[in-house]
Amino acid sequence: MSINSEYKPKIVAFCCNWCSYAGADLAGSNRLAYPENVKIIRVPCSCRVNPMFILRAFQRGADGVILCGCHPGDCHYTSGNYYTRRRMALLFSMLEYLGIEKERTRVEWVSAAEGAKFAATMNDFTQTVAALGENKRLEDLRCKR
Amino acid sequence: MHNKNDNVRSEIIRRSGVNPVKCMRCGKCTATCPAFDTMEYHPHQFVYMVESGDIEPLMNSNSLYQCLTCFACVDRCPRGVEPAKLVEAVRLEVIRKQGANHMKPDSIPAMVEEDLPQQAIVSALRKYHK
Amino acid sequence: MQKITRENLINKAIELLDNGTVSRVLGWKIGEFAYDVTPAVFTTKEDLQKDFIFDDFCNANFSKYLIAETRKAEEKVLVFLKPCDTYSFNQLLTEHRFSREKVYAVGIPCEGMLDIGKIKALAGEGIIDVIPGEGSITVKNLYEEEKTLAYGDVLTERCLSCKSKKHVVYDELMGEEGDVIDSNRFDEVEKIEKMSADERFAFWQSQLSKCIRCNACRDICPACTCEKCVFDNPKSSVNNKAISDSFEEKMFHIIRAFHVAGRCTDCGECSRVCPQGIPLHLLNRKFIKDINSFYGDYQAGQEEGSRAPLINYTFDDLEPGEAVGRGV
Amino acid sequence: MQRIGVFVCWCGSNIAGTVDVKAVAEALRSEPGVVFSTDYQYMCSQAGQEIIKEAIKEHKLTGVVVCSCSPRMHEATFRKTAQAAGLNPYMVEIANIREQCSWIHKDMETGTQKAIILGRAAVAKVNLNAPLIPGQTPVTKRALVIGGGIAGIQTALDIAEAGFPVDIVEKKPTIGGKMAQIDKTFPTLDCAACILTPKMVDVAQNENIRIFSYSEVQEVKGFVGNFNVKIKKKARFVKEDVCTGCGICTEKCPQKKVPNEFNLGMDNRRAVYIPFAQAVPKVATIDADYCTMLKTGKCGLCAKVCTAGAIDYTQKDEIIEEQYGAIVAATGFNPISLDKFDEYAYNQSKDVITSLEFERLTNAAGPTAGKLLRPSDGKHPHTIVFVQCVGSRCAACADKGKEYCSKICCMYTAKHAMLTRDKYPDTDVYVFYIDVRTPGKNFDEFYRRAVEEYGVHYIKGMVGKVSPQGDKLMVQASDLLANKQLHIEADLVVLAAAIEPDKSARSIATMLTASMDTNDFFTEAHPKLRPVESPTAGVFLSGTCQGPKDIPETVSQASAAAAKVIGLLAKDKLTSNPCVAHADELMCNGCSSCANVCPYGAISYIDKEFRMPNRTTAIRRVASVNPAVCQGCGACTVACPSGAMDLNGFESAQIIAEVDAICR
Repeated sequence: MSINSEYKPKIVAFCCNWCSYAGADLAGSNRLAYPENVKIIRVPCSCRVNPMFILRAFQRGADGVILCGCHPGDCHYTSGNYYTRRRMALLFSMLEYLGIEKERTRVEWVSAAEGAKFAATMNDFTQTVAALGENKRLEDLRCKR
Repeated sequence: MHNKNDNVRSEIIRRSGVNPVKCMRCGKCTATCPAFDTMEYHPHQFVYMVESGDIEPLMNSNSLYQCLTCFACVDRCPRGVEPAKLVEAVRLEVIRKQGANHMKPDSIPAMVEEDLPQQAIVSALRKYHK
Repeated sequence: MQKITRENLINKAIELLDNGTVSRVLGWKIGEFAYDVTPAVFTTKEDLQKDFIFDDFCNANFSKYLIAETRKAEEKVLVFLKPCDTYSFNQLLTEHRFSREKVYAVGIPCEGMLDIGKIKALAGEGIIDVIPGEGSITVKNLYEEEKTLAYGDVLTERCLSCKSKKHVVYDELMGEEGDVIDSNRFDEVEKIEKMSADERFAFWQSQLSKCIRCNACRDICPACTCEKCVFDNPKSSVNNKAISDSFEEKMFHIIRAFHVAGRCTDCGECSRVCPQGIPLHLLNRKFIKDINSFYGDYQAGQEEGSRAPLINYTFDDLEPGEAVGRGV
Repeated sequence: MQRIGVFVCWCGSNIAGTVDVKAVAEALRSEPGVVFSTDYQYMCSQAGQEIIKEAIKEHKLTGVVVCSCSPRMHEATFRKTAQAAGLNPYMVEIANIREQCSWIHKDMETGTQKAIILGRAAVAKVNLNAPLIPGQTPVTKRALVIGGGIAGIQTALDIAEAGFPVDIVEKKPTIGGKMAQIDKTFPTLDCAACILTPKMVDVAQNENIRIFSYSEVQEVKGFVGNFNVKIKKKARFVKEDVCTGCGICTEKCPQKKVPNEFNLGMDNRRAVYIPFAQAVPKVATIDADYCTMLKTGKCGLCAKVCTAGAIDYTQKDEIIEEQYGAIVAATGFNPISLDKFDEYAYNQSKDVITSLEFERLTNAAGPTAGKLLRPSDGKHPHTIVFVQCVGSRCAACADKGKEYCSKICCMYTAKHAMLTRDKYPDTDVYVFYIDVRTPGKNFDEFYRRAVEEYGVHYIKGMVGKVSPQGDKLMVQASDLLANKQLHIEADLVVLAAAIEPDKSARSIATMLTASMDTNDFFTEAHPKLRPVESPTAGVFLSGTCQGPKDIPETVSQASAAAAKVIGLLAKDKLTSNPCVAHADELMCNGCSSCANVCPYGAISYIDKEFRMPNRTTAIRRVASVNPAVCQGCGACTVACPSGAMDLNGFESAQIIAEVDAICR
């Protein structure tokens, strides 16, 4: 990337297969643009996302991590996102306690029908993270190129 | 229609803490009301009129002062709407309108009765005198 | 109240060994110096009389040792448990880590244990003996000097914020039962929460960067009882023996705290054993504080079989977005 | 090391328009493990699939990455392609470069760069893929239906018709359920007994159906295709196979003061009883709470009069263990308790009754032999007030009512009102309603007939208070359209009480590991597309246990559940999705965290012997995932602190590899 180009944060988005990944597909089908910085990783359910994956992403230079799942009550597996909600509430609170900007992490519930919400969420999240600048506090120095 | 008197409407909703949209129009409040016969507007109408912002007629109606605040409507409402609190909020709206004066010190001597506690008169004056 | 002494415990152990209730005794063994007490397994009357000790340095929580010890033989193991140890004991029972039938648990009272680090800081090196007194201790050193220190100044950090003097489980209790204490143990966490993000980051960066990845915290922790830790498992992709970068130790400690979140009984062993003096318990305690405020008070180990908050939920739990930025 | 082939699809101009597909193919060629990389206009076409097949054979590929549209679109297609070429289908990964790249980006450079990164992540994942083989489990070809109401009866009959054995477990002494208590059915007004009892007889005579009446499910173990169920047959102190149902004991029993639950306590029965004339099985039952013989050891009259010698005072509860392939919950409903609705005076006056009590009062086999008489004085009521939504749609009274609409009350009240006016034209009938809800075939017509032809007074409003005064009931109500408050002197008030799931449903759901909503209705696997299945595989839902329903709806759902059961039992073996969790025994702590979060109850624990240092061994508790039950959500993998639990197809290492590839 050239030096002149504007700063583009790296964003990792974990999406559950049944709601949010389908919501992302719908955003695509409707040609609703969101920044290319967002890269989606498909997981069966938001509850598959281990806090370790999120920390790993930060360690390897991600500037923001967002986790999308079915709305509470709509989980394909009935209860997965309820566990996600608790796990992420505690993890995010801990990251904040360690002095990491709370805007770098987010959980958003996006249904398969909410293509527009998916795109809007990604736009907003990217902007928020871009405003924070590079993630210096959680990066693994080895991986700098 | 819902825009009519919007400021007053939202002020009354805020003051009463009642959400009139929760009303499913069953009429159990009106069925329960012991002061029904003396009222021009009945509890369910109160709720609907506040919801639709049609508050002016309520403020001008004597019904406001016929409500006994017995809270039967609040107790019975299946949706937790609490009509009596709306009535009270509209009453306060009337009171807070400048110049409105429902009780004058001069009229008190005529009210004094043996059965009526003095405290009731004092608190009524506090509330209804501007 | 009659004070429970070393002799009381030895007699109890011998009685249980003699009548065949137990075949092994988990107890504290006297060390070279008064303060270096180590955990040990005793099997004979003679060993007990010679080496068993019960004093103000009997910090070690034996709960975790039971996992390995109960696997070794069919007969029961005798274990002495201080009030805080009983919470760990219960939590391990909840997680089916050992069989209750294979343990004979004797609850013993605890008035707080001493921190040799603090004593050395106040009395200097070369300590050869520490003699307990009323509300104070007398320290003797190589140079035949004596120094008297107040108890409150030399108690371990965890005992200063002791949460309970009540045993939640035992087969037999020696001495009198105490109460659960309102200990203000979250004050320190709150202090950090009130700092600015930069200050918090600086605080933790300075603390965690001291970590040498000796794994003492993990090895002592009665909740960290995994047969194999993820950080030792090459298949986990996060295994690492040494610290290789500025984030590695944060990753380790966040994940470690997360893995014990809802299971940590706040026994404070992690901070006690840390050779670098990192206040690791403040990570665990942050999780406990959050759990209490998000999902209602929960004390791990208080009740056997209770469902830990992270393997539970309600339909109207707060959203992760609401969990952050509270009162900071 | 894998040998990976990368196939970049143009999707016509859909992808190629904003992604330089050749550059993507070129860039991915240098990724670790990639030995072949190409692009083609339509990879999903016959020709495209041939390219993949040939490449697999020619380059001895062990993994395939297709950069194309969403995996939700063509993952299955490309897996089949790989399988046709001899590759394990689970060695295929898709990089979604259409929906998540070309379609949302306008700039060629941006699109190409992102497509390369997405491809890289897919390659990183395939490098760690392992062949997966779907598991197979046998199916026990027998079904269990819990509950013997119309729902259970219909489900059992349909399954039995298809040739599979079915057992019905009913906690009451007879099957029939609530429908047996109903007099007439809307909107056709045929008598409930006339259409129900023949079905009950069908059940009794069907060789494929066994009825365990007066029995309860005690324990359920196992999983889809292989449930192991313990059924407790409660002692009825009458030998079922000997009793002829002659009823002589029920006439001779001296204990006459037992409230008759079939008539909702409006009359009495004996301590030994047959609930109603058409009961199935037609066998007497001794009520141990009231029988003098069982309580004091003195009496024994029924045994003396029984010519068949069926009475057995020493009978004990019996546990029956049976294997099933599928289980249907048909646990039904009950009207809610009206104890807390003081305003309707239900507990103060005998003449304030529920609609179900009204059914018994008008039923020819009921306490009044079908004559509509007041329970208090046996007089004919001249003014009857029906109140709708008693406890239904009650959002503010969670402690006494239900927030949902009970769905059936509007129609049965119209029926009651109409029938009353038909039989007793001298009666004034008032119905107070909030809304009249009649969505159903011939339903609205029925309601309108009640108003237009039978002269029922439908009043939009609610009853606020019922107060007994003398032998009258003063009803104070609102008439919202007239803006009036009404005061009616009524003789009888009928309350349309909300309905709720049977109390036993909660414990049955727990045994089945089936989920429930906050109202204790069973949750369906999908509210629209899988309405008769529970999320727990092999458990199906029939009737009101899933939500309020009338009879036609219940019967349709019952048959639908039966169709699903038949579909399952028709299979000899079940093939399961191989993307399921698995535990590494060496690392497992046996702590139960995983089992606690598993929504399907797929995880159990076994004690296993492990070798320890110094040539000793130790028994350790370890988790074992049943691949036939696991649906692959992965909740357990995060609950597991040691990382012993992992998920096929979405292994932690694979996801971390994707993260690393994206952040590279």
